[in-house]
Amino acid sequence: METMEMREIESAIEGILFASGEPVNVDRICVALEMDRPTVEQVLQKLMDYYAYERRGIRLLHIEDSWQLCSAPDYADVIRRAFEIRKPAKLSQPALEVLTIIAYYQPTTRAFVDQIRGVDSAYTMGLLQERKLIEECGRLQVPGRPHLYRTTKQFLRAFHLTSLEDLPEMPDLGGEGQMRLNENGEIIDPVEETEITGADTPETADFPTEA
Amino acid sequence: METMEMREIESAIEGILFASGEPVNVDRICVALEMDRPTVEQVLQKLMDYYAYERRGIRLLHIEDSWQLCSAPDYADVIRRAFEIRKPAKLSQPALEVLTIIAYYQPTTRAFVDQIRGVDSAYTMGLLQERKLIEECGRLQVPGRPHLYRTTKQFLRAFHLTSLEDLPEMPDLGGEGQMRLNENGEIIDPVEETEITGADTPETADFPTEA
Amino acid sequence: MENPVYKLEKVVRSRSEEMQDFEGPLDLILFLLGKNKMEIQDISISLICDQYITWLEQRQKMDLEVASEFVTMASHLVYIKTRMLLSIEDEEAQSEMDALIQSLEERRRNENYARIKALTVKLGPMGEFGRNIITRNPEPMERGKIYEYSQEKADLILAMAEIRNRAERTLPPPRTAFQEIAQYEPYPVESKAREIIRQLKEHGITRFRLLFRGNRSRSEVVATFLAVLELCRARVLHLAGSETDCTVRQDRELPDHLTLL
Repeated sequence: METMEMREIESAIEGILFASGEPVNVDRICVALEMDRPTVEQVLQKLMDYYAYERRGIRLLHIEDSWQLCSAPDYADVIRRAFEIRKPAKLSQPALEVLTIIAYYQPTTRAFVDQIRGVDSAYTMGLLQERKLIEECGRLQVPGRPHLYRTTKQFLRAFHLTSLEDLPEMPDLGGEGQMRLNENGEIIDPVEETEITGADTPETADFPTEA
Repeated sequence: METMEMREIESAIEGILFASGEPVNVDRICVALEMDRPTVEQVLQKLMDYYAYERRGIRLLHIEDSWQLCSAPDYADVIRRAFEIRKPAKLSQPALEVLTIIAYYQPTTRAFVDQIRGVDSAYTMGLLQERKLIEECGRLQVPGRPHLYRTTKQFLRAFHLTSLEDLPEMPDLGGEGQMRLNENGEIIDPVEETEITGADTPETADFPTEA
Repeated sequence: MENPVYKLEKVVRSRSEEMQDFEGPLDLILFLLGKNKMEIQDISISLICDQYITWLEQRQKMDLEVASEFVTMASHLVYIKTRMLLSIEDEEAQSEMDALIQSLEERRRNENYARIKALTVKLGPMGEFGRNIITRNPEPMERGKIYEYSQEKADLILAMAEIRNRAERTLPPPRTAFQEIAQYEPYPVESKAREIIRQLKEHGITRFRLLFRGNRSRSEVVATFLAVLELCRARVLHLAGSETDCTVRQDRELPDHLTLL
């Protein structure tokens, strides 16, 4: 009986997710099923694993507090062929750079992005906003009150992240002159690090120039 | 090996059906998969049976030459409930005031609410009724037979109360000084507030904006 | 006194000129600035020198080349700072300092940019996921008819407080609001009463009107009038005659404690 009920719950949740199309907040599912959040989240996780493990044509995404069904990337080509749609354009290197800076330093300003990149990023930021990968989120309380930017839920979905915490770790360039922040935003004392890691010369980052 | 391929085809078709919100013509699927129609239809039929037999949250409908995924009717109630709910909202100040008066003096009339608030509360009370936070509960046996109102279970839930006894104690309200209606619908034990009946400006009833 | 000459070119080294451990003094300064959470503008030479020595001791190896580079740089910084302190107009020192700050900031920025570029190499492929998934539109359905409210219990009390506040604003102000104003006696009634008694003792019966002669303020007139009333009430004074011609005489002695209204 227990498993039977569990499967029913799973199917009901599948129905809700399918009907919505859009991301569904977990609380909404809890209220509809009159169930507590841990249980609902457990079922969602189970459903997610099922789609992936059975290699079904749909997948379940977990984005912050929301869950959303999407088509399985494995069948992207076939699906596109069926509807004669093109693969969305790949992000250019400048777009990727701007997006990375905003992802890691958000909320942040265009001036900050410009400063790190050494070039004007206005156009690229406009494009990223159009693609709904970044969005404005208030203004900085300094003269001129510049806009602040952050990444969106669409960004998390596009990069298959559940939250910003899933972003890859900031690489350690091995340089001893480098300052690093811990999770409290404090600078990590690099002295201890140098003793462990030894004195490697920082690699000169040579990356392909922008296309 | 045959079954493996079969499952892949099934998943690919599932992906195609999912990605399209509308009915998909079987020919479209044939073209995308480069497969003949009988085979594709066989897979579609198998998929349809699977959803129904396993009582999943989605169903496959077959309409002439087209096939369409939809949410399972078995879970229609739950699904509807999930989307009828709006995000937790906050009540406006007028709504809170009316609700407070009704909560503490229930059952009571609109005239009483108007009198205490000093403004016309008809619109706000209408909305509170619509949102199921208050409800009618009979009529007062006086000329005009005005409706009596009380709070609902939804009200208790909105304020995280288990019963009306849980209402927070109102300063200067307990016992003697409390306003009540006599059988004529007039206020007895009038405290100072009741002396002002200067209902001047009818409030502009702005109802809460959604979070 | 001969001015020592240091060229900035010697201090600001590019990355290609590799040194042991640090790629030149700028890396070292950046490291020490980071350690001290300092801004480049606020370089404290002594603090940095101390930490530099400590650092060298920790490494247990003296690299004379690095050490001398550092000393050169540090002394040059001291020199620039001294010149700037002695004369604000020293444009040369200012521009040298600016150049140093700029190169330090550039170094720091380059490091950040290199890190970002390294991250794009990781993030780029991750973005492939988004290019290969398709989400669907919602099924047609009615939405948003049920409102889920979430309120605090205290909201009820606050709402009632607001109703009461509003009610109070429209009421005539309570008596208590006037207490301060009404009870304020610039001219105490009691002292006026004693004054009237004294006056009667000295001059005998007088006219009521005459009691007000010499009263200088409205408050004194009021005090006089109230004093007469109070004294009548206490049967100390007796008023006789008509409205226009009223006489005042003392009937009894002033009691020890005259209670006023």
